[in-house]
Amino acid sequence: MKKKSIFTLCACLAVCLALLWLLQALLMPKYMGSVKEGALIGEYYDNAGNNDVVFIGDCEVYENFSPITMWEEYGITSIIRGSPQQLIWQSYYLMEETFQYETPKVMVFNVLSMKYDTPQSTGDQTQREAYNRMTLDGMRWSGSKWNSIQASMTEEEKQWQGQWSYLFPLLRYHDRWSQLTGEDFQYLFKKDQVSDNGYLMQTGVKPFEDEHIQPPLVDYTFGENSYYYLDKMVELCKQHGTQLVLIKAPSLYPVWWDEWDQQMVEYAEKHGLLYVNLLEKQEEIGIDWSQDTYDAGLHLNVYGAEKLASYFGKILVEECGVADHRGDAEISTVWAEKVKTYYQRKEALQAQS
Amino acid sequence: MQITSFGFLLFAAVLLVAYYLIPKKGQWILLLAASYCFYLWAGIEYLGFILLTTVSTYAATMAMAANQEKQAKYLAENKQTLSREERKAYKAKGKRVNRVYLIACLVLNFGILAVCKALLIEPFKAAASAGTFSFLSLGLPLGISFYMFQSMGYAVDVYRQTCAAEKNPLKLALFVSFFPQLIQGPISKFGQLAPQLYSPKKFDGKQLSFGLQRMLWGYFKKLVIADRIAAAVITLRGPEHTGVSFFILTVFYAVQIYGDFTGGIDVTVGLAQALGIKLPENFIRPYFSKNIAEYWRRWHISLGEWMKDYIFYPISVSQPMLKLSKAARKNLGAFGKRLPVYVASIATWFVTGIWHGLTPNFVLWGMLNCFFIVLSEECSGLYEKFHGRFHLKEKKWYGGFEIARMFILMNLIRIVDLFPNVGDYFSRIGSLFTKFNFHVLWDGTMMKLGLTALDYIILAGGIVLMFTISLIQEKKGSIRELLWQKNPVVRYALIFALLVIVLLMGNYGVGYNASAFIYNAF
Amino acid sequence: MKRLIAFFGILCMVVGFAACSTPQTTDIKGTTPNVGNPGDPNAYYFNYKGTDIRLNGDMEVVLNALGEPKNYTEETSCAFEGLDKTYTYDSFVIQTYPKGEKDYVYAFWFLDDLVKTPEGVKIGDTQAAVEAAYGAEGYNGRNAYILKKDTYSMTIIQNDGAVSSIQYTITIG
Amino acid sequence: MEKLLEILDELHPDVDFETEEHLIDNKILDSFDIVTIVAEIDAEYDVAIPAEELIPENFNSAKALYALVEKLMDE
Repeated sequence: MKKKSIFTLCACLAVCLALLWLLQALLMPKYMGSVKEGALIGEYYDNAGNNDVVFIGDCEVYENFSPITMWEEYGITSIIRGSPQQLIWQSYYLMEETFQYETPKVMVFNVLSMKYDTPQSTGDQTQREAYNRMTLDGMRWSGSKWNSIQASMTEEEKQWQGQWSYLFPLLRYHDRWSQLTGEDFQYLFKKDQVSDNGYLMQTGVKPFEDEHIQPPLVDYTFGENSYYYLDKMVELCKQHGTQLVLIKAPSLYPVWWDEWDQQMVEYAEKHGLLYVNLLEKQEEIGIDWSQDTYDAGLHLNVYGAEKLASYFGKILVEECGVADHRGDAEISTVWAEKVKTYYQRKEALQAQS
Repeated sequence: MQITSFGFLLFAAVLLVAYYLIPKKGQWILLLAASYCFYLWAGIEYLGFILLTTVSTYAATMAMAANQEKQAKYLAENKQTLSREERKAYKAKGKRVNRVYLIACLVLNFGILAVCKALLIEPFKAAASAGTFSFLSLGLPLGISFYMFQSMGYAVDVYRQTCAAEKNPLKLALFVSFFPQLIQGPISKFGQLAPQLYSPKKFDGKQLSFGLQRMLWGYFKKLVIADRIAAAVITLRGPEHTGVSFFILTVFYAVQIYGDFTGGIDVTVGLAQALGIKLPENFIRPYFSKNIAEYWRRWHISLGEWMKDYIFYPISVSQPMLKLSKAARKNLGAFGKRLPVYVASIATWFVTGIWHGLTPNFVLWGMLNCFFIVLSEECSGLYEKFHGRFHLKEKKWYGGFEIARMFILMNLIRIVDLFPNVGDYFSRIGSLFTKFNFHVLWDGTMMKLGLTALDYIILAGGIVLMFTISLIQEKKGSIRELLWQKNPVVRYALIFALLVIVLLMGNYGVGYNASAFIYNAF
Repeated sequence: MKRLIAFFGILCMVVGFAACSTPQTTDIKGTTPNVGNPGDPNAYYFNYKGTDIRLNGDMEVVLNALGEPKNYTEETSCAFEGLDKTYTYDSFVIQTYPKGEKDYVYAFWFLDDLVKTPEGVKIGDTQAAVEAAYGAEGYNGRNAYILKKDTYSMTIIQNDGAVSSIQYTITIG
Repeated sequence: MEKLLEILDELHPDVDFETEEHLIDNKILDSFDIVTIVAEIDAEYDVAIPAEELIPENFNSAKALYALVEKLMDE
């Protein structure tokens, strides 16, 4: 009798846990429709391993560089680990996690996020929390993820002991039941790839017309916390024998102040790093701001991203000695598939716009 | 650490597992350690407060006990030689000494409490206005009102020799700090709680299950109902909401405070039950009360009992009161007989009022309650005649009418909590009789209070569920016992359903109120 | 009746005592949303040709009064709907944030000395002029005065002893 | 004992105090009644019942109450 009741209890418990898991999967946002950026981090794992170059950073990497083009032109195997408003500690922990999956020759980090020193310095907390979610929810479980959560939480999240809601996202998305759409059921078990090796393609064109301006700052010195994580990146890459390359993508906004640039130049010099301010290379890249941007100069569209990839690929080959893998049959087969998807996507998007 | 936090649940879960795994002799030690962990979690700066109460209570009770023992021994040894008068005088002398100990202890502790409350009026008000105001999480340090009252009750009991002094300081420390009830009570009596705390507990699946079920139900009331309706309560406190809107506020606040307070107590009592400890009930479906005295026997019972035992009775049977009674009876007739009772009532309600907060509105709240209790007592004769004349007591609808009348009256008294400025309260009450803006019910005002149509649906469903459960409890007794008779699969399914409701419809977590939030776009 | 009067007497005494011994309470503070309230009359502002330009003010009103700006740009943040808009006039720049159907002023800053703060400070003024208008409290000890009121802040930056920038913004958070 | 019953009857004429043994548990006597009884006993027997004796066990029946009074008179 006793045995039977314990068995019933365990069976019921198992069923309940399974149902809760299913509920959680259903309630989590799928990021398949209008806000595809949220799906980027999670897509890395299907394409991890064997990448010679890994880009890490915010929208200035995942909207601006096309890995497919670098493959086509130079045989470079590369992937982007980008997410919207990725902050520097998040970038660091993504980098740390990447080394669990592969050891690239080159790590490329976009330095715009140096401007944000704390989770509170990035503006609206609600928005901040949504960005945190997009960067963190997609990560698989690891010490890096946990540390990244601890470093990223806003005051409000801390107040709610938000770490538990990263562990069990149901606790975060519990109230989405009233907003579920067909998408949530459609992608319950299997999601589509929204990116091409981390690159989120845009095909629209919105020319740059007026200069974006921002008011001058009181203090241009990057924060201590930012430098702390940049130092850690340098250290981490050194440990793994990976070359760290710092870049500033050629996005015209947010403003990249000269004072900031100077600090990065000095930092790179001091640590023997390659730092490329691509804003200064616009002409060489050949960016046509009337054609190559989809949002008036903030980000490049696919035409700009291909140009930039073509330019930056050359730097990777010439200055970092990244190898050409087009002769490797196995790798070529994998990438041929990626190339195919890429052009299908491009066509489909072009047809839409 | 709030009882609704994930940390609290984790803490409770770890404790429960450890509690039944370790040797039973060590269980109370574990409880003590857990209680202090819990307390330290709230902030190490408050540790001094609870230690001071524990140490002073221990010192005073041990001193009194030693004195009592000495006395008893002396009396036993000299039984033959002492006359009755001598014995009486000796006892009285001993009592005087003990009284000094007791008063020193009381003054010290209540002094600290008073100072804390006075100092913390500002933050308390800020918390109240931010809506994070849980009826009894008044003032800091954590739970000070509760553990102080519990400890002082114990000290008085030792003085009165109604319970033996606890000789083990660690055991006393557990009694003072026992964590589930540290936050919001109930305030237990030593004789009732302490033996349970120290006794070894065998694992009992039924008790554990019942305890967890009760916690879940508590979370339902707190998270789904109280925390959801809170938004509207905050809005409705605004000066523009008068007349019918104010009446709605009183009803909403009744729902909020019921969910918040009884829900919190359910979590507390449930967790204690899971630990094999039976705490006293603090609420017995108070909104079903038919008169105010009954209401106060069913609402926040442990505080009422405390006030009765340690304020009301001592005052009303004290020598000056009895003298007053004799004098009053001569001059005032039958009323004179009751005069001491009324004086004691006023004192008791005054203390109850300031216990809730050192602002005039809480004093007013106490006095209003007192006034209506006395009024109904004075008019009880009239009522009985009236009832008898029309045979109202036998009519079913009349019971319903009495309950509704009581509900509305208590709502109007209780709402003074929300108006630190007493003038605001009276002007709102006044507006009930001058402003008949029933149109707020349908002109869209209700949708601007911070609740959506969906919120109203969930609230309505939740309230119906609470009401039904209460009705079943009132008529048929424990729901959990009824469920226990059922097929376990049915039972588990129902519990799981409640769990899912709490998880999905609970108002908790980040970004809950961010209507402009990105996820709304999916 | 006599009883009730007696009771009332005692009651009044107790309440009266309580009312004297407890401090007067102030009014309740409401919850503050992230960016303050659109149309907040207490927000920082400046006046240009008879038009008040105010943090959290309705941009439509400003546009109607001042006409089209010299420059106009839109800025999206990654992954978020809604645009921040920047309007550049000859002597100042206004930035807005969207809320509902409307745009509200989120920040503005001066470009030359043709506009003044309501307290009369303009670009090029000396430190003494700034301190005369705002006092020394907001001075960061190096190059700027930062004044705050609720969610609003005003920043005056100096370069070589003269005011080089005057900015007003809503502090989000 | 008779005087005591008189006192009680005056309070609640409808209750049979000679047989009822659960005056408190059945909520027949409330705290107001108890205090009134204490005052009456004080007037009648000149016995002051101290606060610590105001417990259900002493007030559940007239018998128990009388025993209490006798005990206190004895002291």
